[in-house]
Amino acid sequence: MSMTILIVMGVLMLSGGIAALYIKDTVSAIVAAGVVSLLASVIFLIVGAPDVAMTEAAIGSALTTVVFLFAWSRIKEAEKEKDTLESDSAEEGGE
Amino acid sequence: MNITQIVLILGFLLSLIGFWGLLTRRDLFRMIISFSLLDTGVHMIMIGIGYIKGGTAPIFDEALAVGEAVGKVVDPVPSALVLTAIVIGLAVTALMLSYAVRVYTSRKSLSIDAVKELKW
Amino acid sequence: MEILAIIGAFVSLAGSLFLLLAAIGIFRMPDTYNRMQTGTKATTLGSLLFFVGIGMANPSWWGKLLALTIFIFITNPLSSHVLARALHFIGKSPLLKGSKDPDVRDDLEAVESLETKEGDLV
Amino acid sequence: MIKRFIIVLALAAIAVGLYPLAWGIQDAEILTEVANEYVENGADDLGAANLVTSVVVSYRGLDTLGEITVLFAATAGVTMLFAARKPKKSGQKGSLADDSRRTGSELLQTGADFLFPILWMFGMYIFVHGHLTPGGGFQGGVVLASAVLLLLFADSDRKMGHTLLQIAEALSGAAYVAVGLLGLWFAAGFLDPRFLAAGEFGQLFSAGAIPVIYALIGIKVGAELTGIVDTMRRSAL
Amino acid sequence: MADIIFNIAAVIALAAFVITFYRIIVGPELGDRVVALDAMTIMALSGITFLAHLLGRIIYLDVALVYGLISFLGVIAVARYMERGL
Repeated sequence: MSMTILIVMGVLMLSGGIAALYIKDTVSAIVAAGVVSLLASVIFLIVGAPDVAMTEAAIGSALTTVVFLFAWSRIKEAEKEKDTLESDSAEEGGE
Repeated sequence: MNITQIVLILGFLLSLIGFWGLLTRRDLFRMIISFSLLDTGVHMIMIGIGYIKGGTAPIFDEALAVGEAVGKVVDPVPSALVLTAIVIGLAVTALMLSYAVRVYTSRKSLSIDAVKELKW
Repeated sequence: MEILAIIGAFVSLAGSLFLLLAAIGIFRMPDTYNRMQTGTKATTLGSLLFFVGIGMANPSWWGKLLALTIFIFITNPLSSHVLARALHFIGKSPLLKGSKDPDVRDDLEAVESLETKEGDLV
Repeated sequence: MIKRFIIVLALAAIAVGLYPLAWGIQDAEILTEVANEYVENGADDLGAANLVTSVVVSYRGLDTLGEITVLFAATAGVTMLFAARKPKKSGQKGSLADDSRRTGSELLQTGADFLFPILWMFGMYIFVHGHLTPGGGFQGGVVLASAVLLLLFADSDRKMGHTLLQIAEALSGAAYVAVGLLGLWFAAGFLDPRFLAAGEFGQLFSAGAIPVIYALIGIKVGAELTGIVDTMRRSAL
Repeated sequence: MADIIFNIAAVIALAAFVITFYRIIVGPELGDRVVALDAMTIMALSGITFLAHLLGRIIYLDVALVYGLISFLGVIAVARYMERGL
């Protein structure tokens, strides 16, 4: 039974990892990377490492997402500021 | 197929996905996401090495008495190493993200091609 | 004790069926609001039944399972509320554009003619 | 295109190199020598029920000290990178950060106020029970940081006192080293927790100084992660 | 007997997990993905409690406790980002 759960979680984890690289929207990619951490924490639990599973669940799945989102919204703010000030640097910003 | 083998293969494949993203993406944010995937893969390899056949968590309670632990519990040393590595991974990710934000404010672009000074 | 475990197993089975219903709802529902309501309510009930089943099979685990249930009952509605508010603010309409129901179509036209401002509904 | 080909080639080389590592392996039947020593004697030696805690706090305590140093360095780096530009005042031209952030709903604010003490208490529970159940300083610190984070989500104008965070971080770090030195003085070596009585196995007050050390680590990690997150939140570029 | 029914329940919950994961991959917008993430965390909590029952260790429930309290922060973070409040 635990072998079945392990294999299914692993396949989902790999497809989530590939999706995190190929989804166009960056925030969606961040969410997909969070799902990879969720599945990894279940795998850590199956192989008998509950401490690691707890850390991965708390840090990988929640706090990393939050840190990514803070940085991304700082970039969005900088982009908006650039637009409002109408600076001449017409390079493409961000994604 | 056994559990060690599956976990090791999963870790290797996830590391390869992370490497692939790190080498092919040009966007700094995608590179950081790939780095965190690579991180998770390496952690999984380290945990997989410490697994023992039929092993359970190395924590003593009603279900696991002190005297009969040998041969039943997994290796506690990789768990301890990965535990600290995950926390360091978060701090390093935050540091990389602040570099990315600084690059954006000075170059107005998130592409790695915008940073030309160190290119040769 | 064995009979309690069997009853618990059936309760868990019912819970997992609710989880499956939630998954099917998320898979098939047409827009984000519908997906959100099925994904939140059905999973809350399903996880509650699952925990009750596990607790019947292992009677000494009640304390932690109760705490877990309380946490889910606090956090799950909170997150879905914040999510629905965010969806409202980015301008998604809860009404379906291509709906066959005449009442829904009338409501949609009424809403579009009203042109509600963003801040009014807060 | 040639670049893409080289990358594929390099990854294939890595995969071929890793293949024999993964394929022929079987589940191990016995532990390695060091781990066997820990499992056999760890509980009697230190009195902690969680062997991972024993390894993190005592057997490999120096690793943990180095890890906390790395964490501190990363926090300092984040703070310096964001502080290189001063955050603009809210009335100033070009500042968007404070004005345009939408504050959280009433329900979220009430929920955050209600959940904050629960999360805080739960974080304390996690790192005080680090030697009995899974969890410990790192996880408890993360829970404390996320409790503060919830308040920051609910109200985007909330200001945080960084002085308090710095004091907590510095004091807990210094106390951690001081407890380590006490181990050097009264027991066998640096970070040896046995200078306090071992107590009864499985009780809260047992395992020598391990709960004390882990609580200090928890406070330090919580303060540092809160500092990172709040720096990234409030700095308007 | 009880174990067989528990295993059936676990397989059904696993199927629900896989179906929800479909929304993460192809969800047309960010909101759909976050909804799927929210549902997946609750299903993962059920899965973790089942694993604790299967492996017979009460201490694994602590993982579920931490996960249940922390995981909704990710959803709230994404929602607050969507309404530009972060």
